[in-house]
Amino acid sequence: MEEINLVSEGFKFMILGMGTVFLFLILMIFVLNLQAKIIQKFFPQTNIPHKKDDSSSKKDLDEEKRVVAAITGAIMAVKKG
Amino acid sequence: MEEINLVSEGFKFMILGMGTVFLFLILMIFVLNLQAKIIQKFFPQTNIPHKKDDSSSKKDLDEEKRVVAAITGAIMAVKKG
Amino acid sequence: MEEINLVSEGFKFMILGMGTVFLFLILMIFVLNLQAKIIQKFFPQTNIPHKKDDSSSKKDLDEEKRVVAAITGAIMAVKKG
Amino acid sequence: MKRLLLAFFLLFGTLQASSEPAHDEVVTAGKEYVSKDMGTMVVDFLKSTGLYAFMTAEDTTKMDHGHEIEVSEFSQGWGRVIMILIAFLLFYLAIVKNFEPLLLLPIGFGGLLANIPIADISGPNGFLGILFEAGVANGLFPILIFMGVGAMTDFGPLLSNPKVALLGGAAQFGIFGTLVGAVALTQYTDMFSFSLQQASAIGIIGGADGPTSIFVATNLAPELLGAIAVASYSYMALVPIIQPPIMKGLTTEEERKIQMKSLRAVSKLEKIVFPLTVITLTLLVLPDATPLVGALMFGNFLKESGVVARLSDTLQNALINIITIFLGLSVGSKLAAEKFLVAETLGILVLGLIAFSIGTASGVIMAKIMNKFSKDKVNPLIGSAGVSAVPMAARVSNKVGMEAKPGNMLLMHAMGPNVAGVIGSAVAAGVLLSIFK
Amino acid sequence: MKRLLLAFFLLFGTLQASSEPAHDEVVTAGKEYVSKDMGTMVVDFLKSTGLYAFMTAEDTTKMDHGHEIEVSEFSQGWGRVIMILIAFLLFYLAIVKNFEPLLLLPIGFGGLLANIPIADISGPNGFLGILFEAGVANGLFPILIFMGVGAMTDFGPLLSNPKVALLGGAAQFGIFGTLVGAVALTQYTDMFSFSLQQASAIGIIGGADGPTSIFVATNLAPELLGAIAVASYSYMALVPIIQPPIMKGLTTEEERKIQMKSLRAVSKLEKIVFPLTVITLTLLVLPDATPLVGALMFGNFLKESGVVARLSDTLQNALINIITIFLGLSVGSKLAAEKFLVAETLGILVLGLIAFSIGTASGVIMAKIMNKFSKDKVNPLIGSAGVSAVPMAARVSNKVGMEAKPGNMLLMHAMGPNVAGVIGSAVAAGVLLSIFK
Amino acid sequence: MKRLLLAFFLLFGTLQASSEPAHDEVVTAGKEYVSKDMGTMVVDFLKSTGLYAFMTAEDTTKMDHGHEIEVSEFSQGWGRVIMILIAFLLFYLAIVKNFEPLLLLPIGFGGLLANIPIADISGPNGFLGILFEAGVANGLFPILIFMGVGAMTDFGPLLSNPKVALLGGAAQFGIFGTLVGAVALTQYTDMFSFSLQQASAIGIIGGADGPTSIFVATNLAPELLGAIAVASYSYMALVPIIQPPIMKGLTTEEERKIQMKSLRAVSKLEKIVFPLTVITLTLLVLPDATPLVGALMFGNFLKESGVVARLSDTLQNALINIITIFLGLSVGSKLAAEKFLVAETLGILVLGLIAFSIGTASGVIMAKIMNKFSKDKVNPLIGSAGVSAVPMAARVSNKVGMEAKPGNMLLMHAMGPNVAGVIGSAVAAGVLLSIFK
Ligand code: NA
Ligand code: NA
Ligand code: NA
Repeated sequence: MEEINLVSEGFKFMILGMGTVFLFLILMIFVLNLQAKIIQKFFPQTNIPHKKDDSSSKKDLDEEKRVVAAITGAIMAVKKG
Repeated sequence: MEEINLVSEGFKFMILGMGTVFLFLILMIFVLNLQAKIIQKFFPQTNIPHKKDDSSSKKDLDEEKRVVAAITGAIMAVKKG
Repeated sequence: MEEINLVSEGFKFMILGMGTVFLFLILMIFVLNLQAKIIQKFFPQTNIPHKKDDSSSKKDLDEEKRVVAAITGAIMAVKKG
Repeated sequence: MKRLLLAFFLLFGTLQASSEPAHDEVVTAGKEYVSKDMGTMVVDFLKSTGLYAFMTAEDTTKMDHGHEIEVSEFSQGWGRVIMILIAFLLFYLAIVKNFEPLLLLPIGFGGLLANIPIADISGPNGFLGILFEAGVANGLFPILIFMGVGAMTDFGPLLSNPKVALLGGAAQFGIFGTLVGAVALTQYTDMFSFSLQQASAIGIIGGADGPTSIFVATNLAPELLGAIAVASYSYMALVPIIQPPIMKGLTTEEERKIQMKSLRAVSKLEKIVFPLTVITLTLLVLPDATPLVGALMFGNFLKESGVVARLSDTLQNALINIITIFLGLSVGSKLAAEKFLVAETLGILVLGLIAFSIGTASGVIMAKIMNKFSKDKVNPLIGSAGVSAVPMAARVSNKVGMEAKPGNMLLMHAMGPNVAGVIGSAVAAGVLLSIFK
Repeated sequence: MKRLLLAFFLLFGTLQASSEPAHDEVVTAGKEYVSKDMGTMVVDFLKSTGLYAFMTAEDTTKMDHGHEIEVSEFSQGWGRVIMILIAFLLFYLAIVKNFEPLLLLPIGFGGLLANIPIADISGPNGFLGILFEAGVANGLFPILIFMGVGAMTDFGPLLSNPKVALLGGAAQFGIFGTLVGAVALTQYTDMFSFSLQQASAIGIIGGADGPTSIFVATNLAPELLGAIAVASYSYMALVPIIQPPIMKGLTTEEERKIQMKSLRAVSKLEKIVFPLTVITLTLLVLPDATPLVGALMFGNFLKESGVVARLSDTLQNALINIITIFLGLSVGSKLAAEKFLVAETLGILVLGLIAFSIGTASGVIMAKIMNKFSKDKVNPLIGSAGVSAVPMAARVSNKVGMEAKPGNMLLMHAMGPNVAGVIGSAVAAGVLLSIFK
Repeated sequence: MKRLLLAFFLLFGTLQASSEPAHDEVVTAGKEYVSKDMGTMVVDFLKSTGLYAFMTAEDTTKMDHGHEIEVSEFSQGWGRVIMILIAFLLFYLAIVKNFEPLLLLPIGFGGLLANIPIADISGPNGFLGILFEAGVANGLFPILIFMGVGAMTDFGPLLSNPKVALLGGAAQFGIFGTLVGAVALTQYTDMFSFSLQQASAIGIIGGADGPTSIFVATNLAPELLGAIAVASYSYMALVPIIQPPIMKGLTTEEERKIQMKSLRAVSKLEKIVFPLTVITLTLLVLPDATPLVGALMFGNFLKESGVVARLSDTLQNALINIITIFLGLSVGSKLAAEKFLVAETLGILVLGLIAFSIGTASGVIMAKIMNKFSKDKVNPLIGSAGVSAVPMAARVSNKVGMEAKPGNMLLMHAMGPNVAGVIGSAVAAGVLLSIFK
């Protein structure tokens, strides 16, 4: 490594690196904008019918939340009634 | 592998394989029927006293369920009363 | 191992081992007592402000407990009222 | 904060003198760095883009486990593009059509990553390669999955009516029929050239058990692992489409309406003893099946014992999920273009479909044969569940049965052959592994 | 669906031409297949059954880590049968008697699988062997278990009344008493021949800590690992039966009725600092104990810090459960007949029982000695908890105390020596590891 | 119970005769034991204490990966003491100041254990060393963490307003500015001597992504891993202190009050497609970044697909927690005195701070530049979030914005550059890895 000018190497890395980062992100911005337009045009309000998998723990929690919600509702009803 | 008749080998595998599968399952059927008879005769309605282990998360959930059940019961009582 | 008197070796291990165990625990007792005094003197009733991390599952459970507690309270109120 | 940093700096300031300059001896890893002018650097960088790699693909050779293998231009260029599109297709099927997403998403993503040029993520130093070596090459991951499957399976319906195990046995004809088909293709056509080991691994697709397929393929035909795994999981997902026409074609309206007598209650003790009974039989009859059957029964035993709920819970959740991710990604890493885009894959896909169809048909026919000899009639629609594909095949039996006679719930009856099919496939796998040992 | 499949087929149809037949170069793994006639095939298959293997067991030799070792007919035949029955016995104890099921079920199942002939599941390519190498041979699994134990342990009772740590110290006499007993048996009888390393590993059973026992046995006497682990967990489970007679025999009715003054509240800060204090002492006094003590204190520190609940939670659940399964199965794999059904095992079981008894007695006697010198009287019944076996031994202290004086809750008082016993055993283990290093 | 034990004893009693004394052949592991008199034994034991080791530290050499390296007296004695105190400091910062406790606690504890004399816990047979080899040396753990991060990240704000990705790009100036700074220090001063690889690894601290830093450091400058990881996580924790002055210094009161127009709703499909878009761009432009970006996008894809909630859940909890513990401990094991207490560490800490500052400033300035060319004004305060440090930097943007104009919620706007910063850093990492490949 004796004859390398480290600082000028460092600047080369900077140019290459920042160039790539910006190139990448600008490309990404362009594609994301395009993608958004396509999706909004051809798949407006897409609601892909993805059935939830049977993650039991999740389900239990969700069920419990529903139960809790139901109870809260019930109490409200009781209170008002 | 030059001189092997692959298809006849395949059929040998089929005979051996299906033979074993059926032998195994028939044995299993026999043993399971026997086992059912023995258990029903000597250990009718067995309720092995297995104490649940202290899986904390499980317990928490179970406890919560009990709480929720208790609340539901309470509401019912309130409503009726 | 021919010439070693195993039993006398065993007793040496016992002396060294129990000596170390007691030395360690006595040191520990001493340090713990000292530590207790220092902490009680300089950090009485310390409540280090440790913000809980965002362990979602934990939080969910906790929140649910609070909800359940709230509901129970509500029912009590309804019942009494 | 400032004071802290100050203290830090002071500390190191004083170190300056005392500490020997450790860096002198440090030889940094990597290769030696050679300076280049900016132009060369940019050009070199452009040459390291994926786009360039795609465009300049050419025939070459690479080292694979010490062998030099040829890698065609096609498999470096368009081949990769096609494979990435196939990965996207798997995503579509998994998400929109809900085809076994738990495995097809990781497998598909593994395939996507494996086909990225230059990065060599499925190579020995890439993370897919590392995961593969850690758990697929040695058969560990499928075994761990089987433990989780065991902990999730209720063998009650089988215990309640053991004779339906025969249906789970008959369905294994799919495995051996396909095996014969594969070697027949080799012997009588020039299109394919499968060895007996390869034919066996392909046949196991008919067993409709992912972990069993992967375990056998890893042992007998690792070069076909990607195609076999994809075929296996895809067809399992296709069960609701593949099976009904066959089931209807082989049964009369009358037969489909058969109402089976309700299942007897099974005691807790029977369920606890069951895994021990099965493992004992397996060790007596076919020790070579004991890794698979043993893992399945271990999981089931932990579950049914009722005293280690926290372990059973972990097998069914944290562990099986982690391993599913690792297994899926690793298996997907074998979807590299040079291995997947070969004529054999087409053969495997066709043969896999045949395997499923034969298995389905055999199960149904077996049920009809049993009805000739028994007074307790079996609805032949539950025979198709013998291929396993738990619990989808059982649900299909139920659905087709309900079409014939609304209200005739066959689900629990079909679960018997369904879980017996898992055992049957593991036994068949054991026979094949034993033959080639 | 049809269109999809069609597209697939077309795609591969066109590939047909372009892709070189990759299979030509593929050399399938396994050995070369030799064709046999159906009769030979069936006979060979019958010879590969477990039943045949049991019936034709004979004296032979096998390679074990490069050494050729003799394997007797007995250990290939009836030995395996006995071991499988012992596995079933462990299941019975775990499920019906509730003896440490979290470990005895996996250990028992590992033992069952390890004794299956032909399959060699505990061999280098079997999944038990792979798990063993991955985490037991290098000591990793016991360390990870200890992290979980640390995260589950509340050292508050010890902090509240540190002097009871002496009881946890005295109970370690069980370890060294047994060590002496083991070498005495070697020197004065012809029945056993334990080396000092083996005697030390056996003694650690008296520490009543599974992970510590396994860690030490792996280091000092791997050949005894199976027997030591089984003895260790079995006796821990037997604590409620072994300890009470000894406790009652060594104490007067008066002593058992001693009511201890209530424990002071311990501040959060004391609990946070505690693991750091212990690890600091350990590194100053006995660095060789720092892997075990460090892992324990790491888990405890994560718990008490209060800022990483999700990590502490994972240590206590997902991680410890996964490792418990892996550790149990791996340790069980050392229950092969040729290693377990030897006279030493009998010795280990007897010595383990003695170790527990000496430990219990020493704890109780130490409490009586402390009462001679201190005005704050200690109920000697909490001395027995010093053997650790957390939290069972503390519960036994409480129960025996309640019998003598209903309403005299000793549980929290007994937790002090109980958790000190864990540290004490780890220190004792460190001394022994240090001696043989 | 008694009967059981009796049966056991009888069983083994009968074995006595039949079983060959297996122990004769057993050669116990460890070294041969040499008897010593009690005095020698105690002295030897005292020599094995940590206290003795501290007091008798001297210059010596040890083997490290086949090289003999010098280890100074200082790094064996006071160096260890200082490192242990630094570990305690990290605990203080993590617990009391709440600095990234999820990583600083395990890292600190790893550092504590690694500096214990004699035990060599971070050596090849210690558990830290084993964990390090299992997952850090090969880059696996950071990749798995990234999968979890992906599954926890919502890229919605970025999809809603993609142009803010430029802010996440500009912030990467911190990386390259620091890189230049590090080599400038080498070239123009005698204090430091960083190679280009080391300078690159140090620069990545400015990326403010722990896993990326660790991944790059492992590849380019493993000898600096400890210092880089500590600097990386410490400064991430310091974001709320480092950033505000810079943000305020570079913006006018007017600019800080800019209200951005509300984000449009993003459809589910856009979120599902996003990870595939990003991975596709990465493979076309910069394959060397695909391991990092791929892992991140895999996690995100599993999450957004909505069909594998159980896998996404496991990535976000059990798996990431386990790996966080392992990674933290392993990385901490590189905090050995001889590696950390060198002048370079001071340089790394200073340069890391500079990296963060440059990144913050660049993000803010970029926002001001964008405002010159666009009518939809961007509040420059969200520019600082481009360094990533998700989600802390975004919260800082929000907080400083609220100070200028109460009610001006910038949080969601700042999440855009925040997550873009993660991608930007991974791309920068890919460029550096590509240069040295
Ligand atoms: Na099957
Ligand atoms: Na103990
Ligand atoms: Na970043």
